[in-house]
Amino acid sequence: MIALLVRDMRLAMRAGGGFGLGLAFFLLVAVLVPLGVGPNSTVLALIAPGILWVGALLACLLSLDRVFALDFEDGSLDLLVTAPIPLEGVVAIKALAHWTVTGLPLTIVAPVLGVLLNLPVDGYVWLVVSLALGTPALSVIGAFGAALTVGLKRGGLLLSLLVLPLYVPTLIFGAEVVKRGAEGMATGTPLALLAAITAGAAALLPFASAAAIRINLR
Amino acid sequence: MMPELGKYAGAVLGSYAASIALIVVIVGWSLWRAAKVKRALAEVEARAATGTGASTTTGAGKHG
Amino acid sequence: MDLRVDQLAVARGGVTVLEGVRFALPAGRGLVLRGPNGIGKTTLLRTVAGLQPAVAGSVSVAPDAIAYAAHADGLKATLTVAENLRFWAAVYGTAAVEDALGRMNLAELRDRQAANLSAGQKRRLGLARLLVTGRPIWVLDEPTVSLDTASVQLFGDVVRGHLGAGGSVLIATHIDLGLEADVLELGPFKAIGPRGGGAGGAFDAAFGGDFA
Amino acid sequence: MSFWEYANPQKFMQLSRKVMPWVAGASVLCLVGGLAWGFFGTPDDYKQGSTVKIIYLHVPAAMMAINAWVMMLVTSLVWLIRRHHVSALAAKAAAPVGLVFTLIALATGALWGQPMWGTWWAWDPRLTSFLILALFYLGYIALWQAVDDPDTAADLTGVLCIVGSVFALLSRYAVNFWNQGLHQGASLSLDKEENVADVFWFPLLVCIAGFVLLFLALVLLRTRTEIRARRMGALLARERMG
Repeated sequence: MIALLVRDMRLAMRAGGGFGLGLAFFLLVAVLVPLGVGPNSTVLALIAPGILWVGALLACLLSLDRVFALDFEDGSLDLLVTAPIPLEGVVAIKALAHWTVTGLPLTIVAPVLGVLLNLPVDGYVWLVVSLALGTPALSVIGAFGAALTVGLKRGGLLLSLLVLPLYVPTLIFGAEVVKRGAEGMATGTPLALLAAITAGAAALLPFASAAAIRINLR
Repeated sequence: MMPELGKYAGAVLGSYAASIALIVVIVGWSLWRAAKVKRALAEVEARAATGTGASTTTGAGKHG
Repeated sequence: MDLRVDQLAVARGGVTVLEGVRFALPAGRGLVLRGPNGIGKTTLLRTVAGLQPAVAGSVSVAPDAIAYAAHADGLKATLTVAENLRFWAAVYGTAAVEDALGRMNLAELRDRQAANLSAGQKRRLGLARLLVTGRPIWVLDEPTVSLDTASVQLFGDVVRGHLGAGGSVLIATHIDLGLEADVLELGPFKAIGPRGGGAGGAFDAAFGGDFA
Repeated sequence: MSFWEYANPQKFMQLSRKVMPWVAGASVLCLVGGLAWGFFGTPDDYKQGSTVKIIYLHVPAAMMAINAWVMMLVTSLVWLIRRHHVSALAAKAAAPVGLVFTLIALATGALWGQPMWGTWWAWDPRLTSFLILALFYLGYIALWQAVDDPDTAADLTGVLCIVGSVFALLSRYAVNFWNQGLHQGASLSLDKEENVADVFWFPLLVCIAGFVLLFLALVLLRTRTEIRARRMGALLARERMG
């Protein structure tokens, strides 16, 4: 299992796309939004939590189609299915690897982009906390979408269509935490709900993803 | 007979028009596809019923 | 560590391609599958390896006994030869990397990226993976594709060594590896419909029968 | 004779051929009668004016949009557990109908919201939930279209339907939560059956019955089409093999 995690992260880093692409996309969103909305700092402060969360979500989506597709193409997915690790574990590890190379770096750079968007001072802690708690759910749910579409010809676009509605609760609670934090309100409830979604998704979705992969491989 | 709809006539008539249009679309599409598939299946069934000669005409077997 | 296949029917894309396949593969023996392209050799091997369900019949084998090698080698281009092998050794919980490198004549290429290997070298690396699995039953799909004569010889020796050590091998190939192995000829198959006494999966069983 | 007999395609075709005309006829009767009664025969609401007439479309469509998804969930489960092909095909047949009902609910909601709220679209929790539901329908239909092998498609969409149901419920809850944060208790809603006067309530009931029957008739028709398409595929496969 650890070997798989190490391999996936090494692959992501050597391919170059892993760290770089998602982060660059996130940065572009944070730069382009003020250019489109205008430099009014109160407006920016108001929409910053939402923009940062939507940006992180889309940056996550960007690399999802690679989670299983690369292994499917070169045949290693077949070999992993016949290997002595449970497929549910493989899925969970691959989601974890995806989070380590996308969700985690996004969480770390988010405060910097918060500055660009005039995020109120009180919001930074909650931005980092909510992304740290919420982005793992994005990776796990995304892995489920990737498992459903592995081996399909137009998988990439379909993957977005399938995954985006599933992202709604995570997005709402995640952005709500930052919004409330920035306004100095209590963040306990949305934070607890966000953590519950992440925990529930991480515990249950790998089973659905593994089932989808088995269906797709036969 | 037409009831007086007042200032909301646009909203009410628009709702009925949009809904009926959508219902007509789904009903029409379903009926059209039902007829198409039924016809295509009847063709294939007829070919299957005529027996062994069927396999020579597989070229005609392209139905949506 | 026997592999027994009984009355097996396998399907590709919802259509049964082989029916009534039966054989037994005891330890120390090899079985070569032969037959023209498209006959269903790959489908049969995937079913035996547990990648897809059988339409009918059974495959009985001890759990975690089979190592499967497909057309694709499952190599990662950006990893080195040794890294590729070390990963699979870790997955299977063995430590036979050096031995496998030596036996497939890859020791000198150990630090080269898999992307920079020739097709034959890649194939050798893919087959070296079998050695690090430590599993007794090898299920191989056209293992000698793109190997030169010397490498085929080398691979034949490796398989003989595996058989000598009490392993067994089920192999689809057209090349004579010089093995003392039984041969199973898969003939052109015409699916028998359920009414003709066939398995029924040949056609869409639920939708193919007499209809209103 | 057990209930599951009708999961056999042949039995289903026989039964549905007998039942379908009656269901279709009854649905036309109820829809025309209920809508005409509602449109011509009911007075304006003292507060909402003539826009109250929209409920005869909006409420039944919204109900059936959700019920269609529930039906897809049940039939998907039946397929995944008992492998009855008709069940999977019924789920496939129901999805576009559910999507159309969702669109009707959205369109009528927006048209009603325009005079009431002064805007075509308000991010009211209910409207938002239906927009998300429409996205779920789209994804489900797209997945059916994208997979070639019919049994694989049935399996994958079944898994998606189960997971999607959980997330649709979560979204409903999340949207409620999220809108509270924006404007407290300001949302208007049509869902006040308790205090709808009888004069609106009875035609509404007839319309609900009409929509239920329309849904049933369409699902029967479309399931029959899907069964025929599958049979055609089976016969063509047999032809190809000689």
